[in-house]
Amino acid sequence: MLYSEKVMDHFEHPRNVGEIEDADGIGEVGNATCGDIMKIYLKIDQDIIKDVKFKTFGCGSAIASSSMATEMIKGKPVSEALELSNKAVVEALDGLPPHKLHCSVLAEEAVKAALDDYYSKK
Amino acid sequence: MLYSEKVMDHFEHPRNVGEIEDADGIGEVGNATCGDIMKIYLKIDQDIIKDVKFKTFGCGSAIASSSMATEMIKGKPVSEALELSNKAVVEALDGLPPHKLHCSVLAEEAVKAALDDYYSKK
Amino acid sequence: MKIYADNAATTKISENALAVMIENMKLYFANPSSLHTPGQLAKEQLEQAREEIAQAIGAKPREIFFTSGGSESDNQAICSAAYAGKRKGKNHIITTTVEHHAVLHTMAKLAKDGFEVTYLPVDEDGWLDPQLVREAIREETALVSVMYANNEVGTLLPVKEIGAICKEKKVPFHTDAVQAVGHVPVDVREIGCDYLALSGHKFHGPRGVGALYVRMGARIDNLIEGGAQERGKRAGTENIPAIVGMATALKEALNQLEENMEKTAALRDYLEAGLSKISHSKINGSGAERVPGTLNICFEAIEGESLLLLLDAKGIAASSGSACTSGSLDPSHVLLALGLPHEVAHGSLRLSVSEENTYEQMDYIIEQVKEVVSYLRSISPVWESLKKGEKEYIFK
Amino acid sequence: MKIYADNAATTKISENALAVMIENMKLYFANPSSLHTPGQLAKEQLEQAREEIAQAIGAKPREIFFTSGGSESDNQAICSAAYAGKRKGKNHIITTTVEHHAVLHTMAKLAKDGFEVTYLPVDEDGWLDPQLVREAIREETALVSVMYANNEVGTLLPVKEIGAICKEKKVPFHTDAVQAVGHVPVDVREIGCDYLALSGHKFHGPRGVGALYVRMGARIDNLIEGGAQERGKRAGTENIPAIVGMATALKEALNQLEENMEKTAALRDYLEAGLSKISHSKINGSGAERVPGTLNICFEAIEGESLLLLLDAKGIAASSGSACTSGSLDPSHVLLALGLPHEVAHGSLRLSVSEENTYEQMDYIIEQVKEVVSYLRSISPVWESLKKGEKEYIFK
Ligand SMILES: Cc1ncc(COP(=O)(O)O)c(C=O)c1O
Ligand SMILES: Cc1ncc(COP(=O)(O)O)c(C=O)c1O
Repeated sequence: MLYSEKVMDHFEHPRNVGEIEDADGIGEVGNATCGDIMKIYLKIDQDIIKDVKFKTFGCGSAIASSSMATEMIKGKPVSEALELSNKAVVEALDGLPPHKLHCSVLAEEAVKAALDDYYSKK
Repeated sequence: MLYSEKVMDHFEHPRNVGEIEDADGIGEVGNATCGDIMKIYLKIDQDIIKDVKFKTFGCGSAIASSSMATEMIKGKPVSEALELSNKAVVEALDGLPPHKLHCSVLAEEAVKAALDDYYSKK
Repeated sequence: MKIYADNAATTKISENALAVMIENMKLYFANPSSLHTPGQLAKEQLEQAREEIAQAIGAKPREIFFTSGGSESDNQAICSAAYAGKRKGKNHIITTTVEHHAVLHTMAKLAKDGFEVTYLPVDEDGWLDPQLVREAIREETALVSVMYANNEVGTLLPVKEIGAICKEKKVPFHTDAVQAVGHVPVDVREIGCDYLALSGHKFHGPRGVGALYVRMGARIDNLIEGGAQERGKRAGTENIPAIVGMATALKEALNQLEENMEKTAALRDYLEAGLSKISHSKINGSGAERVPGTLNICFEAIEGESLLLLLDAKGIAASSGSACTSGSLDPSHVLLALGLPHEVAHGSLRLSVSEENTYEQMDYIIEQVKEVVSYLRSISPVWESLKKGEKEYIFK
Repeated sequence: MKIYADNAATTKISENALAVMIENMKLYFANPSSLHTPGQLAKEQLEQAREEIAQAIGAKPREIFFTSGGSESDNQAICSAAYAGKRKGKNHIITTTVEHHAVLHTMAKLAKDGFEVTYLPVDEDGWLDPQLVREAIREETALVSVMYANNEVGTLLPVKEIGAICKEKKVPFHTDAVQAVGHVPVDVREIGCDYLALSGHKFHGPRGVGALYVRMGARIDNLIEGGAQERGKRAGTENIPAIVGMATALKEALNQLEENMEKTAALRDYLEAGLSKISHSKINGSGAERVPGTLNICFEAIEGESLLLLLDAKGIAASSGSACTSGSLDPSHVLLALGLPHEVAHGSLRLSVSEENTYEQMDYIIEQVKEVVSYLRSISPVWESLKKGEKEYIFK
C-alpha cells in the first residue's frame, strides 16, 4: 500500500486536530500553491507544552505528519520540542514514501515556527 | 489460409510430375539461389502438345503454378500454349498471395522456354 | 459499499472479452507469422479482429496497426508525422495544453530535437476553439495533434472542425481518441484525421493493447523495429489474445453505445447535481460537451489526495488528476490549463462512472463526498482563513 | 497426429500462467498508478511479479522494466546505449550477423543516423569467437550487442566471455536472451551484461509482454514517452495480467529447468539422430552448444516452404527460418551467416520441441520428414541434376 498502517491511522484518525483560541505560539508553514499548509497552535506553561492543536491542508502524509508531530511534542518541555527532527517523525510513522518526505520536514518546520512565535512573544 | 484450396490441391497433388525421356522441347527457368527452378518437358506431335511433364524446386505456389500451367497446355495446339499468361495461371488457381505472383510468371516463362526449345530444334 | 468510479483510469474487462481471450490462448496460440495451419488459423483471428476494429471506427483494415496501447500509438503517430515533415523542412507542431502525457512528453522530446511546438490554450471548460488551429498553422507545420476527449475533465474537443481545417491546409492531423472510442461515436472519415490512437483497456477490453489508425497514404514509421509484423511497421510477435479481446470489447461497447451513453450520462448528471450542492466547489468542463461518464470537481480549501484516500476508506475508488501522474506533487496540468489557480487545482476529484454503476452508488458517493469534504475543511487552515475572511473565496 | 514443433516461434501458455492471468483480470483490474486500494493492490501484484522476474535472472527488482515483448526490449536497450554513447562522441556499435531482426533492424536504423556498425561473423555453427569482440572494440564503441541463444539454429553464444571483455573494456553490453530465458540458466551477474531482453511467450507465458533488465547505473531512455510508469522509463498503463502471467510461467519453467532441459535435449537428439540419416542433409549448429529444444536441418535440392506445408498437411507444425521472416523470399540471414550457400539455405527446416512433446511424436516426425523430403526430391529438377552428375552435391 501507499502508506504504512501508522500513517493511515494518523491520517484517518488524526490526533490534536483543531485550534487553540488563546495560543501562546502559532506557526504556519507551506502554501496552498504547493499543496501543503500546516498550522500549529501551542499552549505553553512553564516551558512545558501543555496543549497542541493543528490544522493541515495537504495530502494524507501531511496530515499524518502533523498529527504525529503534535503527539511527539505534547507534554514535553519546549527544549525537547526544539529538537524534534523530521527523521524522528518519519520513524515514528514507520516510514513515508520517498516523494512524501517533505511532509515530515514541513511538520518539523511548523513546530519550530510555532516555538519561534512563542519565543518572540515572550 | 496462406493459399486457396486450388493451390493446395495442385501443390499436394501436382499433375504431370516427371520427365519425358525423348522430349521435343525442354525449358528450364529460375535458379536455386532465388529458391525456384522449373523444368518443363513437352512431347509435341503435329503442333499439338501430346504430353507435358514438369519438375519444380520451389515453394508451394511454384509447384502449384507448374502443375496448373501444364494442365492448361496439355492437349492444346502450340499456338494456344504460346498465349498462356501468368494471369491465366493465377486465375485458374483462384489467386496467389501478392508476394507469390512471381511463381506464376516463372510457370509462363518455363512453358515458353520449352516451346522455344521445340522451335529451335525443329 | 465498494464502488469503482475510476473508469477513465482503466475499466474491468468484460466477461465476453475475457472468454474470447481465454479461448484464443488455448486454441489459437501459434505464431501468425508461421506458415503452418495453426499459425494461419491464428492469423485469421488476427485479421478478423483487424476488420472489426476498422469497422468500429469507419476505417479500412489496412489502416489499422496494432500496438501495445494508447501511449505507443500516440508516440508512433506523432514521431512518424513529425519526422516525415522534418524531411520536407517542416519543423513546427501544433497541439494543446490539455493533452495526455503520452502526447505532451513526446512533444517535449521532439522540441529537444529541434521542433517548435505550439501549445494552444483551451477555454475554462477545456474546449479548444478550432479557429486557433487555423491561425496557428504555418507553412512549416508538420502536424496538428488534438485529443478527442480529455481524460481528466471529459471535454470533447472539436476534432471534426479541426480535421476539416487540417485537410484544407493539407497538414497531417493526429487525434488521441483513447478516452473517446467506445464511449462516443468515432468515425475517422468524419473526423478527417490522418492518425487516431485508441487503447483496449478504456472500454472494458484488455490491458497492454491498442491500435493506431493510419489513413491510407499517411506516413508511418516504426517505433519498434524487427520482424515484419503489422506490414513491417510494428515489430513483435502479435498479441492476438489481447487483440481479439479488444475487438470483442469494442464491438460490445458499440452495440450498446447509445444505451450506455444515455445511462452513464444520466448517472454522471445525477452525481453532478448532488455534488454541486457542496459550497465553494466547481464542476470542471460542465460548460462543454463531455464524454458521458466523466465528472471532475474542485473543492476549495482541501487537497485531493487526502480526499481520495478518505473516500477509498469508505470503499469509493476515484481519482485526482490523471492516474499516471498521481504520486507527483504537481497539480494537474489540465486543470491549470483550464485557468484554475494552483490552490484549488490541488483540490480536484475525478469520478468516472460506467454503465455498471447504479444510482444507489451515486447516492452513497454524494453522501460520502459531502462528509469527507466537510471533515477535511474542518481541519484545513485554508478553510479557517476563508471563514474568518482573511482570504477571499475563489469559488464564491 | 497433430504435433506442435514450433516452440521457438511461440509456446502454448501454461495452465498456471493462464489461471493467474484470469484471476488477475478479475480481481486486480484497477490501474496500479491509482492511489485507491484497488489500484494499490494491483500495484502489489505488479511489484511482486517484478521481484520474481528479477530473482529468476539474478537481478534486483529495480533493474527490471516491463515492456510489450522482446522486440521492444531490444529496441529500447540498443537505442538507449547508442545515443548515450553518441552524446559522449562514441558512434560505433558491435553486433553479430546472426541477431534477430529486432536487433538487426535497429542497427540499420542507427546506421542511417550516423552510427558505424560492425557485424562480427560467426563460425559454421553460429558461434562467435569472443576474441573477435575484443579485437573489434575501439575507443568509440558505444555498445556491444550479442544474442544469448540464436532463434533459428539454437546456438548458445559465449555471452559470459563477451561480458567479461566488455566489462574490462568498459563498453556497455546488451544481450538478446529471448531464446535463452526459461530454457537455460540465465544470470545477469554471471553474464556481466548491462542490458538483457526477454519475452514472455517463449517460455509458456503470455504474448505481448517482455522485460528489459538494465543494470543499476546503466543508461536507459524512453522508447515510449508518456505517464510515469516503470519509473518514468516506459509509458503506458501496465499490462499486469500479462506481467504476472509471465512471472508465473518463468517461475514454473525454472522450477523444472534441469528436468526440462534434459527431456527436451533428449527428444531433440533423438530427432536429430533420426533425421540425420537422410542423405545429403546437414544439421546446422550441431558442433556448438545449443538450447535444448531447437533443431535446424538443411536438405539439399528441396525448398523449405513446400517441405513445411507438406509436413503441415501431415499435422506437423514446424518452421523454416524464423517465423517473422517467413513469407519473405530471401533465405534466412542466419543460415547464410553460417556459410551455407543460397541453394541449400532455401531448404531448411527448424523443429523446436518442448517438454510436452513425446518420443512417439519424434518417430512420426522422422518418418514424415523422410517421406516428404524424398517426394520433393523426386519432383525437384535440382535433385535430377545432382543424380545425373550434372551438378556437385554440396552436402556429400
Ligand atoms: C532471439 C529473439 N529476439 C527477439 C524476439 C522478439 O520477441 P517478441 O516477438 O516478443 O517481440 C524473438 C522472437 O520473436 C527472438 O527469437
Ligand atoms: C487520453 C489518453 N491518452 C493516452 C493514454 C495512454 O493509454 P495507455 O495507458 O493504454 O498507454 C490514456 C490513458 O492512460 C489516455 O487517457
